[in-house]
Amino acid sequence: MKSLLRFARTTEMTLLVIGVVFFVFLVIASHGDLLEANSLRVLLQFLAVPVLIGLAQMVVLAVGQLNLAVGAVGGFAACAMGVLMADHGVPVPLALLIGFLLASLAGLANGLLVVLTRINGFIVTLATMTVLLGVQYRLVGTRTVDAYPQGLKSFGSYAVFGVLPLIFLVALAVAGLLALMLRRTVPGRQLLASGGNPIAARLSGISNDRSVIIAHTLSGAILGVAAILTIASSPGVNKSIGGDWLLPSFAAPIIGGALLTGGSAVVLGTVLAAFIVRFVDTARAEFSLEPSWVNFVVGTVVLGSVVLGQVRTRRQERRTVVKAPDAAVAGGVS
Amino acid sequence: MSAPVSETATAALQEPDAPVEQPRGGRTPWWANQRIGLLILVVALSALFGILRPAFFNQQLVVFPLLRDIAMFTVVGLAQMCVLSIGHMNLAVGRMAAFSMMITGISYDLWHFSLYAGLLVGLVAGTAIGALAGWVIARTGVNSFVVTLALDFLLLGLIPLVYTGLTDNAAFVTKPPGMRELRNYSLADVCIGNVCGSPAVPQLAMFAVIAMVVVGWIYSRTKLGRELLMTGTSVKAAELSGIPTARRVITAHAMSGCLAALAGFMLAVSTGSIKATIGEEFMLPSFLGPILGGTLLAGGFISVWGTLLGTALTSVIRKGLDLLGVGLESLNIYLGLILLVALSTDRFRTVLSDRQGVKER
Amino acid sequence: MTLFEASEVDKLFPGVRALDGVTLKLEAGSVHALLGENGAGKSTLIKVITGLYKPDGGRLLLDGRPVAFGSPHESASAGIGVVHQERNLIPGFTVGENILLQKLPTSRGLVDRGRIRSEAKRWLAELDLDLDPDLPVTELSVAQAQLVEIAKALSVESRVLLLDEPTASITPNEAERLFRVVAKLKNDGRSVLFVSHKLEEVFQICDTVTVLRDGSSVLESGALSDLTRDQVVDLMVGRVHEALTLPPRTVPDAAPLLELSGVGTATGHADVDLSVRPGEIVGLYGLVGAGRSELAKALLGLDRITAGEVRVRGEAVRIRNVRDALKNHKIGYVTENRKEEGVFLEQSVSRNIAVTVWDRLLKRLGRIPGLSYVPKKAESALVADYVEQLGIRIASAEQLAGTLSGGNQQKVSLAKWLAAKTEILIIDEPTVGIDVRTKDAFHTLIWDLAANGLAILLITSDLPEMITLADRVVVMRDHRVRGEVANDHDYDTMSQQVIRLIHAEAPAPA
Amino acid sequence: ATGCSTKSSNDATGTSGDDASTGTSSGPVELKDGSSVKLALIPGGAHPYFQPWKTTAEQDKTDFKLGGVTFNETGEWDQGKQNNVINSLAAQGYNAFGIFGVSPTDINSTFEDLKSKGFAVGSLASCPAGDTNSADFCLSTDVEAAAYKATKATIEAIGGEGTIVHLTGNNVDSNTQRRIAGVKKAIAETNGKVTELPVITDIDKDLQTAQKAVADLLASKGKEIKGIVTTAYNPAVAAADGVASSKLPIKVVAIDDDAKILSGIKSGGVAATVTQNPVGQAYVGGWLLALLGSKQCTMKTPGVIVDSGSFVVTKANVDTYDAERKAKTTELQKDFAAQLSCK
Ligand SMILES: Nc1ncnc2c1ncn2[C@@H]1O[C@H](COP(=O)(O)OP(=O)(O)OP(=O)(O)O)[C@@H](O)[C@H]1O
Ligand SMILES: Nc1ncnc2c1ncn2[C@@H]1O[C@H](COP(=O)(O)OP(=O)(O)OP(=O)(O)O)[C@@H](O)[C@H]1O
Ligand SMILES: [Mg+2]
Ligand SMILES: [Mg+2]
Repeated sequence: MKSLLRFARTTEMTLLVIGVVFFVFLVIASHGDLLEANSLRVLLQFLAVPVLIGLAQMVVLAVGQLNLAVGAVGGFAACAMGVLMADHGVPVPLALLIGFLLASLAGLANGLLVVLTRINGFIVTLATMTVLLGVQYRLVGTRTVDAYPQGLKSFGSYAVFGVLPLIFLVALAVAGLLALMLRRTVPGRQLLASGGNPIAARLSGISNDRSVIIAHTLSGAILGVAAILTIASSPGVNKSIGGDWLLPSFAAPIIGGALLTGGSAVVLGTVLAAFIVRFVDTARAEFSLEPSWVNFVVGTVVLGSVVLGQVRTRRQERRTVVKAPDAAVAGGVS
Repeated sequence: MSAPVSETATAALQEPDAPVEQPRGGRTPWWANQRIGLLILVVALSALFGILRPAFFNQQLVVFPLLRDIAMFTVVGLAQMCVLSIGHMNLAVGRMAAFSMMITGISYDLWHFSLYAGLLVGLVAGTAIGALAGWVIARTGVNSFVVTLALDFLLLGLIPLVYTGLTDNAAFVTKPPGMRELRNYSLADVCIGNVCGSPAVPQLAMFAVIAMVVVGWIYSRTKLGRELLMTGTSVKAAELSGIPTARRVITAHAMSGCLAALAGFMLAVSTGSIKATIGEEFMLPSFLGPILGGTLLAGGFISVWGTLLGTALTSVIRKGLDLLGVGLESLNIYLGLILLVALSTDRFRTVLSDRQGVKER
Repeated sequence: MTLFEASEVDKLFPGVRALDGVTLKLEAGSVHALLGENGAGKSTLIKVITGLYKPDGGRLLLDGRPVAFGSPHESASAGIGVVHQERNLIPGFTVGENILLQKLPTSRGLVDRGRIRSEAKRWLAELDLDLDPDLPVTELSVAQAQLVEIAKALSVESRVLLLDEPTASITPNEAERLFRVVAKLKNDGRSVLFVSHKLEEVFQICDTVTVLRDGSSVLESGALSDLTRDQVVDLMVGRVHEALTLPPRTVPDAAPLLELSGVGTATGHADVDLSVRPGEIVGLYGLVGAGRSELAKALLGLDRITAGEVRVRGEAVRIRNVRDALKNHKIGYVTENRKEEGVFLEQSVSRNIAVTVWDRLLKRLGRIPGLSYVPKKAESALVADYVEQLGIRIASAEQLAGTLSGGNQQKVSLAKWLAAKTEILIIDEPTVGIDVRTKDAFHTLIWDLAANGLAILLITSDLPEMITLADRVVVMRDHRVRGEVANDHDYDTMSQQVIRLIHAEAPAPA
Repeated sequence: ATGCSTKSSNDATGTSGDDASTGTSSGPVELKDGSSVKLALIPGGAHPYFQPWKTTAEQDKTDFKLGGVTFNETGEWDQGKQNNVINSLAAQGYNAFGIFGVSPTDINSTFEDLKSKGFAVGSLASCPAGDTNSADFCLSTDVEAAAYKATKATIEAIGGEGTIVHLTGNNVDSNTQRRIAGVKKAIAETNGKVTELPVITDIDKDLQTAQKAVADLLASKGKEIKGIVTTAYNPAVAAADGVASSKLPIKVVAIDDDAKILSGIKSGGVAATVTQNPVGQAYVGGWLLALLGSKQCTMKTPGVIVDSGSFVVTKANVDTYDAERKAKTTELQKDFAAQLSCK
């Protein structure tokens, strides 16, 4: 009962309410068309990748880092898989595995660079982003690679009961695993502890460096999955893949309640936020809105939901005593 | 001055043998200073590129546009630096530039303003939109990241509506007198008697110099600048020290908007027209310059020189790669790698200086 | 039997020799005190022992065998538990998880919540603490948080327990509970290291003592029963420390500068009556959490005043914020939380002191209105003046405040309000975590400020300090004033009166 | 005085009064010495459309014996970066520039800069916005005409009646505005038989955005729509794929002849595509720039604008359209010869 009450006051609850209201509104506006199997399928189909990139960013935000290379890692991995299959005839499972590993490696490299060089994560991921964009272009140039086996594409477009796209289920599964890991496993808890209060974590025998590396690697791995889903569901891959991932990757977790300072695991919030952003797309098509208006609406929704959330946390903060030390203090022990 | 503390208390407080607490920083050797490190990097890379491609020192075709670029991106960096100083971010720098240039464009196109009157109108618009962002942040307490991101989307929606409504080509092409000259003139066109300046230095760079001097002066000499930095270090402590932190948040964002507008103007002048896509490329460079230059993301410490040098470093690398004829297949790979290596050496110097028993700020 | 020994330990920080050949021996079944002034190196020694810092010289021996801990994790595994001076709970986690963070119980790869709950309950019970292990730590009071940390240190089943100023922010009652646990550990044959600036406590619970001065041990494992309080203080200070004598001071009979009548706040204060006259020190006493700091903050406009009236110099006022309080009413507030609210750790000492007076220093530039700057010379002159007056020991005014010891930071925090030339000063817990000598200096200073005509509202949980300084003591409990006692500066009668007031009535319903 | 040597110098119709003679309409002007010319072809950024330029540049070099050629796409769709690239190339001795300006409203300033330094400049594949062209010439697809043709093809494919929708790129680009106008014009000519849903812009940034927009469009309006006309690359790929997988009877008309789209035409997934003439632009442009850069010729009317042609390709002519395009290229060269005044 107590925990139920606590949930009622969370960002997730606000988002859930906003999402449901929005959806009902869209259903009414489309005279029920939106409930048709095909419309629902399309709605969910394009949620898979946004959910994953939001999660990929959320993991690094959880340790107080950020990852500017989300799009570059995903795009690079997708193109690598495409080229392996189309140009080198590598069997599908092997190519996907290699792509996934490449993305995870890229994440690992980010983490290692941050830890070893102590350069700001912002700069490190900016640099790796630049490098990977270059590699992506070198791999595919300006063409669209699509000569890979049909089987993969049918996996990408298959929908259970014609409604639930397989790739969406995969994304949900990843979200579930991530939530489980962050809530119930030791490395997951340690990762959040490092993000929540690095000094305290260190004093409790947790290696913050390890947490940072794990978070970046996880981020890369999730992007690897995103790349697989992308290549499976796209008409092909080209250098534009991943080009538009950066802002949505931040928007979903932050709307979902993640703190930029670290320590928050908001898997559900991120997923819900991705839903809401997706509803905006649907509304755009439904009302033939100009993109300008859509941007306008997105801006307003973001601001609105977060202002609401802020009012709530402020109310809670009155009772707050233990807080994450600010960055100034964080410099103290090293 | 009447001392609030009497002699006796002072005597009690001053323990003659109490140890003096040494600063952790100690004395930093000159070579461990981040700014000097950057300067060395910039000079060394320039020399390297100059040796590989003598054309690197071509005054009109290479140095002139390079300096024009550095000038513009320095202003962009300063725009971000102002909000970084209070520990905030402005994700809408580019869009603020676009918004203020839109107003400037309207002033040229519809009201036939002169070049500088239009600039002034743009600066005012930029200041206003920045202040608006600051006001929302101060009032709601919502993270600056989110507010400016939302504002970015809002402007991204608004600006094209205005452009498509008011113009045929989605750009204001009216050029007030003086604009073309501003774009092309260098110090060679400024003469005192028979002595003229260098043709390598664009006149447009004066805006960056003015911005650096003003911003530098504000942060180093004025109460406002100090209060901004104090707010950046700790909002709570600042509020409890009588600093009007809400107003300072608004000021910082207003300054950011104003500088973004200036950068937008410089871009418009150097490319030729005022269009909706102005500032689209501003976001990453706006962070890169200040952060490379030592400005803290967390707030409380800035460096105007550092911003210039950080910007110069990236521009020089890019220019050098251009001249080496590196194709798009390799350009970004080299760009990223050089940046990483350059910064790692910077880091290496810091560690080395730490070894010698000192620690850099 | 010596359980743990640190011998000839050195630790260098860039520019500072924090430990210089320190030796410390911890015996099984005894409580050992580690004393020293601020910055003497106590916390550093503890961090070296627990593997947070790598020593630059010397050896650590556990059970006579040399050990080297690469991380806090290793020292914990070896049976060394620690409560650090800084707070170290993870904000998003529950009480239970925080307690067991160092070795989360798992079953089949997943964190076992049931066991967390039951084990955490066990450790909390050791401290007689009835807390729900599922409560997020963000909902704890400062004192509760401190106790949770102690439970956390106990949870590693340590044979050696290091406590770095564990009593700085808990009530005497809670401290007693802690001491009972310490006694029990001692009887179990474990070894406890106790760091505190409160010598009364040290003499109450400790058996032996090591005193550090400027990073070296000036007394190693002396028996406390052989020492007097004054001897210990002299050792810490390095010369004969004179007992504090304050010159007589009379409160002029003037109208109150600050008056509260029937004040209620949004946080729950009700019917607060209070007045402070110029030249008077009014003490506001209460246990931690009584709502004194919150009252001060409400006074400064940081919280809503919902009832009653605040009068400054006889006029009813509504103070909007600290700036308003400073500029229009000349009220200053020295906060209790100096690290987060009092000083700007990452800014220079100079800016920390001058922050309240830039307005006054401004010089016009040219004729344009609003164009003015802070002249560097005037600023440094002013700073130098206060650095000298308060005896702030620094290498240069450009040094970052964060690099100063607690005592010096507190002086900096006070200096800015003195510089601002305030007439009413609210001073909140001025000497928490501050060593004896500096504490005495502070007492002289506060006394002296009142003698010079300042109206001072002194909030402190340190009863001896209150009795030393205050002219009147107002006692607060549960956000209400429970009574007022005129101070006769006699500890025994005063403490009885005050304690009686605190326990006089049943606490008001929440 | 030197005469102008042309392939068919016996044809005297083109002789003008002054001491220079022009080329003739019957054949191209022969370049005397290309070795002093270093030609740079500069697209706006990486895009499949420009890929033929790369090979054609080499062709230019051998055919006209140029001193050097380069193809540089590092401008990355940013006018500032493109200007930098141009300047760097100029510093390295390139003296003839064929440029696709990133920003049509800005590119005249760039052209003016280059002209003032004495370089030969051609605006290729896109003309500056507005009425003036400060380059020596502009050789480009008339985007409005191409969009118009594409729409015509769409209308024809859907049988002259029904609702169509137009998918395109960056809304605040003057070329996009011209394309939108071209589509509107073709629809207006049907007198209401064909109607248009609101145009969908800004979906050319990346493939996934385009794909999502198409899927949403088909989900919400799929039953109303009979035809889709696309005037940008990623939307074209996405529309072809989206329609094919949704199995709706919608006709898609694409743009350009990237391998992906041609295979769509062959398989029937794409009803038609409007191809442009990148080879012609690079070849004829290179030839002209060589003539101008070697100071052999000047333009009679500087800033002349010439349409490089656009071609509707359907399943019927998918194997033969290239010949038509080559013919156009030859014709272009002849047309230009008449516009030159040569030494
Ligand atoms: N991380 C660090 N880097 C540099 N110097 C440090 C560091 N930590 C502590 N010091 C310095 O080492 C000395 C000892 O500090 P320490 O914190 O051990 O003192 P302490 O005895 O615990 O004082 P207090 O009673 O105030 O807690 C001080 O001069 C301090 O400034
Ligand atoms: N009944 C309570 N339960 C939980 N927390 C409380 C309770 N009463 C007070 N607190 C918290 O304890 C903290 C201390 O309150 P406050 O600072 O006003 O008290 P104080 O009398 O000044 O004590 P001190 O300054 O010694 O900590 C506050 O943050 C408040 O939220
Ligand atoms: Mg200590
Ligand atoms: Mg208090």
